[in-house]
Amino acid sequence: MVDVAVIGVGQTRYGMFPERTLKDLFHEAAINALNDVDKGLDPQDVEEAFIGTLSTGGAQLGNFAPLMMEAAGMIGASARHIENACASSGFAMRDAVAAIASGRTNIAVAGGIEKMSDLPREKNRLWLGISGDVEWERLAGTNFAGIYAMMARRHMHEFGTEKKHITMAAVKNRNNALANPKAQFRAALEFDRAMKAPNLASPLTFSDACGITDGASMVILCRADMAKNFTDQPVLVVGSGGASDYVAIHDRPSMTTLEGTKRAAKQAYSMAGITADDIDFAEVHDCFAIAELLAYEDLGFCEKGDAGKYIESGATARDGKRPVNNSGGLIAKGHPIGSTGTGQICEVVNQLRGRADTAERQLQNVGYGLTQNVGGSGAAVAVHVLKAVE
Amino acid sequence: MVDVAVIGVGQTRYGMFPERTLKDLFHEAAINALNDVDKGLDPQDVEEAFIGTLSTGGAQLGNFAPLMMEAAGMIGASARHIENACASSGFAMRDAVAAIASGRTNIAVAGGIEKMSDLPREKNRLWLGISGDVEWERLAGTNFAGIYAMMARRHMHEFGTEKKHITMAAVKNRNNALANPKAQFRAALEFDRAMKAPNLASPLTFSDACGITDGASMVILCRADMAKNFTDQPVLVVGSGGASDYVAIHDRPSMTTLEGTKRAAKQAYSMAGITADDIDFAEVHDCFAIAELLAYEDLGFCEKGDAGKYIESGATARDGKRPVNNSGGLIAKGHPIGSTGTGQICEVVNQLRGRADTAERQLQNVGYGLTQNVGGSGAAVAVHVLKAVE
Amino acid sequence: MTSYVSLPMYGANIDERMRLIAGKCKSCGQLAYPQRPVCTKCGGDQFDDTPLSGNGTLYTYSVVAGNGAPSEFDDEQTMTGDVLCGVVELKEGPRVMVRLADVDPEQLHIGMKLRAVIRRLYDQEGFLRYGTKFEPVGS
Amino acid sequence: MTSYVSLPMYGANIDERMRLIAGKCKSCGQLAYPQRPVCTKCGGDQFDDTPLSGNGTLYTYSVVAGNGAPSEFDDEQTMTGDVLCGVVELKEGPRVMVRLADVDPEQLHIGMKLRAVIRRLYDQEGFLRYGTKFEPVGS
Ligand SMILES: [Zn+2]
Ligand SMILES: [Zn+2]
Repeated sequence: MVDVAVIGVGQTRYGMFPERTLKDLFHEAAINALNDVDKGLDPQDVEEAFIGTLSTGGAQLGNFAPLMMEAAGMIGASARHIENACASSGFAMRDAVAAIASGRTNIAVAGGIEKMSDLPREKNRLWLGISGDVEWERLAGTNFAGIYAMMARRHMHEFGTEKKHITMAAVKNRNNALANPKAQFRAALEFDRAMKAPNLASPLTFSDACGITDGASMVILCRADMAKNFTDQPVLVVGSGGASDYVAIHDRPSMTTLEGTKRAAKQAYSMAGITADDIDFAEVHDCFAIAELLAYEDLGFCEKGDAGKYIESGATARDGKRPVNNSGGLIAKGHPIGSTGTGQICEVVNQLRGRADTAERQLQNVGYGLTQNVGGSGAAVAVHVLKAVE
Repeated sequence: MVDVAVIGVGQTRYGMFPERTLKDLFHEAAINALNDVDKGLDPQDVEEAFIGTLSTGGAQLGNFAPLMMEAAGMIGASARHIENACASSGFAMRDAVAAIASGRTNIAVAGGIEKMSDLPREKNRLWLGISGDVEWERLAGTNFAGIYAMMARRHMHEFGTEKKHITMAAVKNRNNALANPKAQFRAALEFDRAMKAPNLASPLTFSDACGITDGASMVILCRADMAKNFTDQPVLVVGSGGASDYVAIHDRPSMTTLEGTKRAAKQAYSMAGITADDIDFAEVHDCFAIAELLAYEDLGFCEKGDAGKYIESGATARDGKRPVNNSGGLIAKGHPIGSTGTGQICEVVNQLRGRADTAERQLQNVGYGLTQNVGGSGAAVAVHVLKAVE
Repeated sequence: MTSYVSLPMYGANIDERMRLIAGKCKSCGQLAYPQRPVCTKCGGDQFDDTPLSGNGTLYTYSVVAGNGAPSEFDDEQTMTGDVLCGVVELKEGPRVMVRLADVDPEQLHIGMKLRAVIRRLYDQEGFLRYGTKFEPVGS
Repeated sequence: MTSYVSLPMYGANIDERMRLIAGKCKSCGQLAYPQRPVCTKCGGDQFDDTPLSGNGTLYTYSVVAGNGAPSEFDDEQTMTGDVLCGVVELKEGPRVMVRLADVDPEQLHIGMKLRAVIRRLYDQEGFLRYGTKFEPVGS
């Protein structure tokens, strides 16, 4: 297997940009990624492209990837659109890695994009109402928040987790985003106020959820043995894992574990030759705050059922032993669905290269960084482990 | 690079099945593929899955692949949905090949599915009206047929191709389908009657076009060095190529060449160490009959501009020197969008193994078979070359 | 119409949903509800139709706040505000996500006894859609 | 609403479409119409707005038969039957796909001279959409 390195990353700011187009956003992400390749890269040298999107609103239903390639100035590349709900670009990353690892491709890009502000709120609910099994979950009248809420309720019931533990993750991430100029929500959130937020889908409140976001991101990868031609600071993709699970949570043996996360993490750790203990920091999929708690357990950062205590200990704060969602996470950095997975990679790569956009949020002495990107309520999960080259 | 082999293929019959569900169709394709693995395969041993669909109608917008994996009894596999318009499963095939070639995956599946009969005709036009650049082509009032019609008109203008040459491809394919029990349209079409068919989008008539189709297909792949554990008749994937192009035909330097086909074919031939002359038979993307003529030229089966003469010579008939669309092609076998690419692979694998469903259409002495799968009007093209193991 | 339950999809499994018809695996006896093409226990794909009793207990639940449910429930949410949903664990074993009916949100608790009733869901495309909801036993 | 031209998409580039504003690459002078973020000749991404004359010739065309056009054109097709579309090669070089107006289908031929006119396209979501069509010079 050919080793794979990241040589450049770029993303737009995340936010609501109703006046911008899909092409415009993707172009900006591409330019930022190309500019991040220190010694330069001709966009025409990109051979393969994997573009994640859910394509909210369906403006461009077919051939989405070739259209984005035009916007990126990479016409001709072997390009396809990857969909796995909110994990679309986590899988785009995984498949870009495989293309290079196979030896057939020298340079590939993984990208992601979503434009959610084009649609009126009502239509966004039509599109986003269900990310699980349409027939059963939608007819039950639940939305996406309700699904995670039911998982949260079980976690509280089975392990004594309290609402405050869930909200702690949201508050940590909102406050982390204050130092991230790319983040969508940059307003401090106090714990006491967050605990009093109105109900979204009980036990979750509006404070515990991500919003509606536009944004795009791109990761440029190449054979590790070519990386020094492009940058003195490549980052190695040492682990990649992917897994699926029952789409509907009612079919799963447990509602407090994402088996997809466990399986994907196991693959990624095994490929990297490490264990969870070796992970220094992580960007995990906190679409709802409970999801971050589940990630702690399923990634092996703490024991099953202990996520409440773990976040309460401060271990995952910016100054903790293993910072999680130092970027602000989906809750505060933003969750432009298709962009989230490669956006997480951007963050981890920047941290490993010492290129965080503000000194305040640059992590020190980090070796291994992890990303966890979840589709739907756990139907698909991609996990990656990255490491700076000494 | 690890060599890759096909060890089993399966597809549903193509047709209109309004009473069947997506899950039901995909399950049938999976069962047929699993049953085609001569020495058996536990579905739980499938590690990765690449599922092509345009997802007409949007019934299941997100996490399409994990849902299909449940229907196939392959829960847990690393599964994602690949979209590239009508080339969705051609790229699913390409990415399944890469996953195995990289060494990370031993057994993978590439599949495809479309359920087009769920929607009233009006909504199908909403979905299918445009496969190119939505903003410009759709506002111009053209449909998909109109785009290919404009390419046909230029081909006639530049090379003296006649309407009869276009219709010859349609007539050949319709009549080829008579012997294919899996085909959607199995009624003989006479050339004289076809020439008098009503206008669809001039110069194309209703005889020159594919219809609306439901169907699913699956290809099971594994490391070539493991293939004999599963079958005594594996088929090697010796070439794979993929490329994109300008989405809108007005942006392309030529409207009579699909640069994507040329680039993808070049990659596939180079990887296989062969030239176009070595291809014994092919399944090409004849969504409209003109597309088959373009494919002859762009794949190198004849010189640029000579496609009319080439089909008139009978070279691509079932009993010709290089049969093309012996299955009936998209025009007569059917074109369930997302299923078409892997459906073509099914056909080529069956022919190479001597397992055509009827003796009448079993080709003799065939070594190399090719598939060409086109997204939109050429924005994405996947080409594969397969070869039986002696 | 984007992601929604189309009439063909609504109609295809209406019997299974309204009458709670599970599939009983012919090979191993495992019950599948909702039904699925392949048995998750043994991989078999032949099933016998088996009606379930409609009795069960509440496994988990959520009160989805106003305007949160899919937009086809808008009319209802305008009238009632919240939508109550949960997962019921049926007496025979399978769990399924359902609408909860005729219950005060304050009254909801994991483990409470429920039973199936057929109720109106919503109007769409000119058709009134009915479905199975679950209500507390004794209510 | 599936694949369609949304109002934001319709509005975002309306100036470019109605007034035929091309982008002229600041690095190499290449004209891009329709505009695009990256110059296909040199890779530059800075452009100056340059209005085109609206004169050109017919490069290729098709008569799309009744009920073939996207469904937003249904009202028109009910009245007129066929929809005439083509690619115009503009005097300044770029080609673009357009609606053809005020022309007999029998009269269409590659190379015929055309000029831009603003015409009604269709109604959708309560808004009348206008766009640029091309008609024969002298008609
Ligand atoms: Zn069983
Ligand atoms: Zn230029």
